[in-house]
Amino acid sequence: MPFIPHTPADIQTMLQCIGVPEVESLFGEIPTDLRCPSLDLPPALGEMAVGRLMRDRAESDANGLCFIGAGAYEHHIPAAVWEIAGRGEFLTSYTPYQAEASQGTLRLLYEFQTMMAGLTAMDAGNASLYDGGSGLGEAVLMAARSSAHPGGKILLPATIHPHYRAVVQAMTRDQDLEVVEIPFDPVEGRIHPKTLNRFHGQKVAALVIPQPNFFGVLEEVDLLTDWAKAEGAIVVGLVNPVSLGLLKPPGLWGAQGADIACGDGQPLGIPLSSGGPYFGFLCCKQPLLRQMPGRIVGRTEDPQGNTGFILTLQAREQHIRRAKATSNICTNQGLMTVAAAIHLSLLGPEGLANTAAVCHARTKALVEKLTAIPGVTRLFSGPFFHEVALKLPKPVAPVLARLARLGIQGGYRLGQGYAQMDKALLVCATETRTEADLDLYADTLSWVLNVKEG
Amino acid sequence: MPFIPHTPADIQTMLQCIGVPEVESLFGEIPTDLRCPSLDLPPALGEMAVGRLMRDRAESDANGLCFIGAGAYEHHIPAAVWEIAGRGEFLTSYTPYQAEASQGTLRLLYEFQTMMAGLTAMDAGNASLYDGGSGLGEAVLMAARSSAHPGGKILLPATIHPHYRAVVQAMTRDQDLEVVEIPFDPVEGRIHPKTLNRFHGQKVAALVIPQPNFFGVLEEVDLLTDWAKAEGAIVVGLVNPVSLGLLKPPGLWGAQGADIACGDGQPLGIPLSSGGPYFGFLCCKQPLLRQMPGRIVGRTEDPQGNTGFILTLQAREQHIRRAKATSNICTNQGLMTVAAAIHLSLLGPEGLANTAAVCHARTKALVEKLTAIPGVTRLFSGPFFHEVALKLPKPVAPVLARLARLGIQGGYRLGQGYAQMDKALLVCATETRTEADLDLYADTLSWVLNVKEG
Amino acid sequence: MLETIFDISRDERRNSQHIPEPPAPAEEIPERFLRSAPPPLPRVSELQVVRHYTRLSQLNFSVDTQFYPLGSCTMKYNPRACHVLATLPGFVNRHPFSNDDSGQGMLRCLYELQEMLGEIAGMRAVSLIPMAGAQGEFAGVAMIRAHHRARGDDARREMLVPDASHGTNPATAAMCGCTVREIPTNSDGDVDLEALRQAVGKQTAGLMLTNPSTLGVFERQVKRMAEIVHAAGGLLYYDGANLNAVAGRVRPGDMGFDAVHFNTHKTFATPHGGGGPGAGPVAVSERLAPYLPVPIVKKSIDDKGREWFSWSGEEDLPDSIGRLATFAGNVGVLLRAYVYLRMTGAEGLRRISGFATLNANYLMARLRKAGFTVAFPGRRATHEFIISLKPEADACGISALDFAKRLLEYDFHAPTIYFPSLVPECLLIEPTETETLETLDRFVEAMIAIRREAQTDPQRLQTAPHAVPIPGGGVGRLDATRAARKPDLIWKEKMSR
Amino acid sequence: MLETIFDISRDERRNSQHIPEPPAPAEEIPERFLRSAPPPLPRVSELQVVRHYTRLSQLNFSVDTQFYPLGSCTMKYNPRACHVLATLPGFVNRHPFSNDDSGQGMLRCLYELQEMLGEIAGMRAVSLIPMAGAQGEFAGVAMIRAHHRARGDDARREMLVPDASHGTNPATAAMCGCTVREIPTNSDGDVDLEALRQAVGKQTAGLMLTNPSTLGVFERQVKRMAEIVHAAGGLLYYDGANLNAVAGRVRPGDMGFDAVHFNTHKTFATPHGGGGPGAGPVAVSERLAPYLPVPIVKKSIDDKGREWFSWSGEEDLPDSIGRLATFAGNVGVLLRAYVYLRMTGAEGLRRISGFATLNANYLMARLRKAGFTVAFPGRRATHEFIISLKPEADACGISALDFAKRLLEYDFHAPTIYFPSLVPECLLIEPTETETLETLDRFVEAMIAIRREAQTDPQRLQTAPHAVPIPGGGVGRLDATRAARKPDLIWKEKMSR
Ligand SMILES: Cc1ncc(COP(=O)(O)O)c(C=O)c1O
Ligand SMILES: Cc1ncc(COP(=O)(O)O)c(C=O)c1O
Repeated sequence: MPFIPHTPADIQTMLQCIGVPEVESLFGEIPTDLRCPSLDLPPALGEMAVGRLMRDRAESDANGLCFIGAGAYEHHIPAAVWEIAGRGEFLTSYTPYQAEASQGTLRLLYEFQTMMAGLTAMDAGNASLYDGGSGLGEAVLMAARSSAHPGGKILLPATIHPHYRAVVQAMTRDQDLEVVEIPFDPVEGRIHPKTLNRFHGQKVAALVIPQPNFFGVLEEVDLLTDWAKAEGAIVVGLVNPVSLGLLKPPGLWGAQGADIACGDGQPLGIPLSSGGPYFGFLCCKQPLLRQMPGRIVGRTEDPQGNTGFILTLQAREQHIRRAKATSNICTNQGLMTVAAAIHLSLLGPEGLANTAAVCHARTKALVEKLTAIPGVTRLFSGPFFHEVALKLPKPVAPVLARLARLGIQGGYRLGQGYAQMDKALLVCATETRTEADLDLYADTLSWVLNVKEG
Repeated sequence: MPFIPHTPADIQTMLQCIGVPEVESLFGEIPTDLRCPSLDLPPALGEMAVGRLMRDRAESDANGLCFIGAGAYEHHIPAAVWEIAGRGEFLTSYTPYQAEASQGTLRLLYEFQTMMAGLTAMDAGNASLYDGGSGLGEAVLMAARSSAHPGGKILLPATIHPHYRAVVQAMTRDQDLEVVEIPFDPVEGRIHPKTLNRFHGQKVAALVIPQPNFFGVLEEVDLLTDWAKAEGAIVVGLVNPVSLGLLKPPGLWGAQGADIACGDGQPLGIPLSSGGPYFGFLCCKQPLLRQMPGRIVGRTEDPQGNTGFILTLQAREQHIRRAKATSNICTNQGLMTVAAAIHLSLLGPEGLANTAAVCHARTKALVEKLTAIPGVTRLFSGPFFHEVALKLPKPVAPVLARLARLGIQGGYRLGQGYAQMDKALLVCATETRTEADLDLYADTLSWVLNVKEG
Repeated sequence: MLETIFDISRDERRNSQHIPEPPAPAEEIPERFLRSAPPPLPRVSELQVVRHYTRLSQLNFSVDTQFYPLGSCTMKYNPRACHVLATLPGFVNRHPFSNDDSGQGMLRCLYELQEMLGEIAGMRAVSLIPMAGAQGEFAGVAMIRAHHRARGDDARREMLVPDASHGTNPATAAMCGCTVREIPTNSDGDVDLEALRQAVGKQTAGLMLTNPSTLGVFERQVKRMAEIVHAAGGLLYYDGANLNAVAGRVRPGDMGFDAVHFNTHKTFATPHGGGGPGAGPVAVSERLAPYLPVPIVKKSIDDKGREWFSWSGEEDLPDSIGRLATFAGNVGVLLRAYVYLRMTGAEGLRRISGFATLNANYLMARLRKAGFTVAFPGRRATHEFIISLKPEADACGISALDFAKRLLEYDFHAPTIYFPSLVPECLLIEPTETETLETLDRFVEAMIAIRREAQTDPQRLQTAPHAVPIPGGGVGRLDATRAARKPDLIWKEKMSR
Repeated sequence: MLETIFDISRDERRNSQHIPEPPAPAEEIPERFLRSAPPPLPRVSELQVVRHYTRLSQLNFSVDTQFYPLGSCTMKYNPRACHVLATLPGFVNRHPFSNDDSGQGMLRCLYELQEMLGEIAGMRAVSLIPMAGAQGEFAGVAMIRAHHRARGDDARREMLVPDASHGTNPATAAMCGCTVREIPTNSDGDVDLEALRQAVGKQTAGLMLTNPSTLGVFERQVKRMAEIVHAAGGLLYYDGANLNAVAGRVRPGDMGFDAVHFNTHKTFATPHGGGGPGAGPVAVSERLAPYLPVPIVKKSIDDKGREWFSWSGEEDLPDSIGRLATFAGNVGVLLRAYVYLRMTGAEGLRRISGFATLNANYLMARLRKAGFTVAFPGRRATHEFIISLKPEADACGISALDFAKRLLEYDFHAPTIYFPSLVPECLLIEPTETETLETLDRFVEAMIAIRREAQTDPQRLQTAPHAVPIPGGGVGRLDATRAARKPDLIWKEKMSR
């Protein structure tokens, strides 16, 4: 029997000990009218047959040369990352409730928290949330709980990933929070600090600042942070962790720094995988610590003075605090943080900094090549990190379809998330794209744009 | 620096301690005229670039639907096999010289030896040789050393894999051994026991018996073994380990059984990999034990009576016995035996037996379908295991080339190894081939054979 | 003593094989956006990284190395095939926004998984999006609220949960803006029906129930409960965390539930990964279908008559509670569940719940015969059961915690302790179907031996573990109070010599 | 105590997910060919297999977990990229007899590897076939004999080897039908030139030499030796096992050698796999090129002007010594070496030998300063060096073996002991370039501590290790004599309860 080790003799021994004639008898307490006949599922296959099935299906999934970013990024992942993260002891253990039997996971999580807090210049970090979008949702709820203006407005710029904003909507809808969208400057592609002035004095609970924003543009984080702090609002920095190899960390924005930093950890060694599993990270300044959702690992000692690590501050969590917990999260994205910690250790400071710098340089080069095509222009003027919004001379959808057939995933169609942007394309080039890749894209796009319709 | 952890400060500390100004000084004893200027090698690439290069190359290597056997067989390999065999502690340890620090490898090898000895019905097994061909070479040398007729003839049937025979030739050439080829019966495709009569009383040192033979045909192993034992010869059984799920093991051939069993372990969980790494296995009856080449693991105890495992009978080996050793082998195919032990444990007795039976049934079905094509017939009449030689109405080479372009690796061209067999094709279907695969092959072959030359 | 990765960091150590050549300085990014110092990450060699994390891994207990009877967590064998086949290059390298053409293999798997989960749940429609059980609960309660809202009855904001419910249930209700009312359990381990009857009313949004419950028994009156709640206008949510006990035998839909989540990481054998990731797909009845979280995989027939799979979003489900994940949830985890279900089929699933139940009942019977106190002696165990160490605690002055810690020294992971909190000094024990009789017997022997120690040498338990015997990583019982009092959550020492 | 897989086997336990449905009985195979009982393999569940072998693995010391300074074995970090990229599906799924079209990627890598190895060796031609160093030696000596034979001088059957040579050298010579004469070493660790001069003659087939030698020093007179041997009509074979010391700096071809083997598993970082597999490609000078073992990858230009790679066999090399491997040798291992060399390049290779030498010399200097007896104090260490524990043995009654066993308890794998046998109570220590200064320092501290123990508590060493501290697997010093006296080589107990 697949995955069941019982021999007929074992079964007899066990039934005898229990004192029942057969396994079915063990279900006697279930009302008979509830018991269902056999289910209509596909027939069981051996591992060999399933293997063939899945290999065939995986082979039909080919990504091609990818210039899409939009919240998920193709990066070099050292081979060692998953070779180690995939070890059975990391893979098949659970949340480290028994600290003494889980020092591997716990010590790693402590290291992970340190790395993320270091990257974001925060005082503490948790052991992960589900993904960037839901992580932002948690950050917003956390900000609302901690704010000097309870029940105040949550300002959510339109320059945030449309799906992130949708998740925040879904997560806050039943909380009666007032989430307000901030429009962006159509020339620069980012929030004009003046836009905020209309909220002056209006009990702003929190301001979320994306850096870089969804268009790849760099927001004026210092000005925005200072404005929000002056209003008594909590500042949530939504950041791409790879960009932090190059960009100023949220903890240092403006005079006082942001209060919370969050984002999606996917760029740190996690494969694209059609969208998941990734992980959300969440860091904060000391005063907000006890409002943090999720697992947190702390350092402590045993009676002999040996250093050890343990889940701590559990009074925040659902299994202790139930309805009063900071979140309902229980299972998180543990294994992904194992990979991220290994990934960051392999890259080191220079690795992350150079990766970020090369991403920027590649994107710059890509944009130069693409905007050399007649009719292709940059949509926004603001400085960028590794994504740029372009305006094409034609609607984007058919262009992308044609590019895909030629083996190129050409970018994200901004019309999906923004009205009146049907000719806008968001492109990205990370360190994985070579000069030859960029040329191929530019040549192919140029050809596609010149092909007669039909 | 790739893979070198030294910091500039470390280097200074170390040089100071040694008392030299620079690393180059450490090479001062090398005569200057021997030192070479820089080598002409391709420039160093980062892991990301090499990764892309290798992925591109691997993608250009596609095997298609495979009906080739001829010494290497596609079998189901449970996913757990390489997930566990690839663990760093197995992968990056060395030959277990320090037994107490290598109980993992040692205990596994003891289990492996037991499994192989059990499969072949022998008394002992070693911890692997390089591959099937060189393993047969070692077995022949071992037989020659142990024989009652030192310097006698080694009978090597022509029904043995041509490459195996070539390896035996290469390994024995400088030993002044008389290796004699035994022809096969052109009707049955195997050794006719009568063929041996001409060697009667001629000091036969050893007879090698392949089962199944290279044509997939089953030799009359009982008769052959009895004949050889009567001549005072050592009998070497050359076997496919998967076939032993179904077939009589060499240790039980004839009245007394073979003395040595050897073969290629590739079918036991090792991927095809264009020919290697595989592993050779070698088992023998008790009296020949001290003539065995290679590592052997034994069970022993520590002072507290704990069971432990250790390399033993090392007096046979090159590092102790030098020129008088049973072989020069040092590094063997260790990791492959790790995989094989795991593979055999996952399959168990029924798994191996059924796999062998299904291989046979699939091949039988394949042959029925192919011989239904006009002009395609079986070449030999002997009973077979999971390979069959066919005669095509056309030369095989262009047919195979055409099949390959259609995604089918159609078999082994027997003309490569045997004269006058240009229209003979050796086909194989293992348990991995579905009914649909067989039909596809039959349909495609039929089409190819009917296409006009050109 | 193993160090942290920061202890072994050294200035100027680097892995150049992973460091791209720096480009010309990024001049066009104005200074004010840039960080002034490199990020504080460790500087270690690749060998150091591999060795450090390999050794760390060895400090963990895990299913692959130990019996791990952690109640409510279903720590069963996670077939390697699921892992390997879900991480084939074609699957892991695909961008979430790549066009659907490039994802037909993955989408087909997910579509079929939706269908299979619907069948297993006895429900009408499925969304795979939630990324863990708790998010599945969120989706469920949010759908229940959306349903009431759509009916113009938004005052229904009280969620009922049994007092033994898992913490995520009340926490979820709160996140959905509900107040929580706990319903007591009777001495048999069933919900007190009378109390339920009295609790329902116009304010009732619904009831969240795990069945079998976290007490390790099957809630026999579940249909009566459904009637009571439905009659009062509320809906019923099924927390599927314990589905391994009944999968293929009883369907939440048939029990009267309106929504259910699966914990694929429990029932369908995704490895737990030291905390995750899992997945928490939700299945719902007809009336909640319009509210499912998006996106959902839909099937259509293309112009060549072939099946075609694509994500369908807000356009197709305008009443959806919206998005809970940035992209499509934990696709990789869902593929693992798909592979697992293809290997078990319906009969295999039934067998799984059968043997999970057999193992639990056998272990319970043996422990009871050995004199341990079973929490609900009149009841069958489901896939798990509870024993109370209250008598041992009273007699010897030891606690369930002490017992658990001592079990680690016997090379067993401890069962869940102190949950559910109704039963004093409890162990919630879930052996799962993949463990052998021999392992269960060894566990019983250890339990008996520890109880004997409790009588003769209670201190041995109270100070356990002394050091889990793993090289370089052994720690004795860690001081949790100290950890919480002065939280030390990140490494602050200087990071190089 | 962990058991063997046979201890945990139980009748009728099976993993049906790996057992194909049995077909109709194989009637047409006559009874006499069939086995009468199923093969005696363990019957265990997949979880049991995974758990058993995972825990077994944890009982190993390995490069990934410990410092492993095993002299002559080059236990350095094996980059995971080499492993992962050499096992991509396109590579591992290809049948050796698939047509060349389907192997252009692999063949191109191997062709380029041939070119690179030729350049590193300073030789004319390369065959990748030998599957380990010892088989490379066999190829080399067989080619030397083929060369003499072709010249009609088949009487040359004496092979010279230094007395410090590795055991595979004389063993190989014997397998090639040669007698072996050992040449003594002088007190500096160089070969005694005078003795060599006297040894050569008409019977001399050649000389096998490792340089740097197994004594951890560079043979300074290698060119003189080559002259002597060549003048006598013999050829020179270079055992490349120690190439990590000089790669990219000195080339065997330039030293006067006619043939050389590489140990890819040493110099080019293939993991050693608990004993293998490795690969032992050979490179030769012009005059031995005709004899190389087949097949060899050749490049041609196809009709479309593209490079085309294919295996070339006996047809192209009629004088070849023939085949040493069934197919094409350890292709997967060779791909690992290829990846490694593409990551290092020429400069990286030079750096590797530089830092391997730096680490060895540093360790030697520190141990010498700490009072240990270095075998060749007047010489530079190469990538390894020897210390003799003779003084400690004489003073305290401990042996090199005792020292080695005690090192295990300090969490270090022991260096090679008692080889080369010239130096009494020796340790041959090879730290490799991938280890940090901190690790070397910790090793020195351990050595000093153990010597102190030898003085104060020699029994502590003599009985070490007491139990290598790994859960369930700790064994004390194992009785090797008992193992050899009554060999227990396979499990004979009944395999089920
Ligand atoms: C009964 C019960 N409900 C809900 C959950 C929450 O599921 P998850 O951890 O996947 O969020 C758990 C998890 O332990 C559980 O045991
Ligand atoms: C000096 C020397 N020569 C030859 C060999 C044999 O190489 P292999 O083990 O690859 O057969 C070794 C291996 O340890 C060695 O150290």
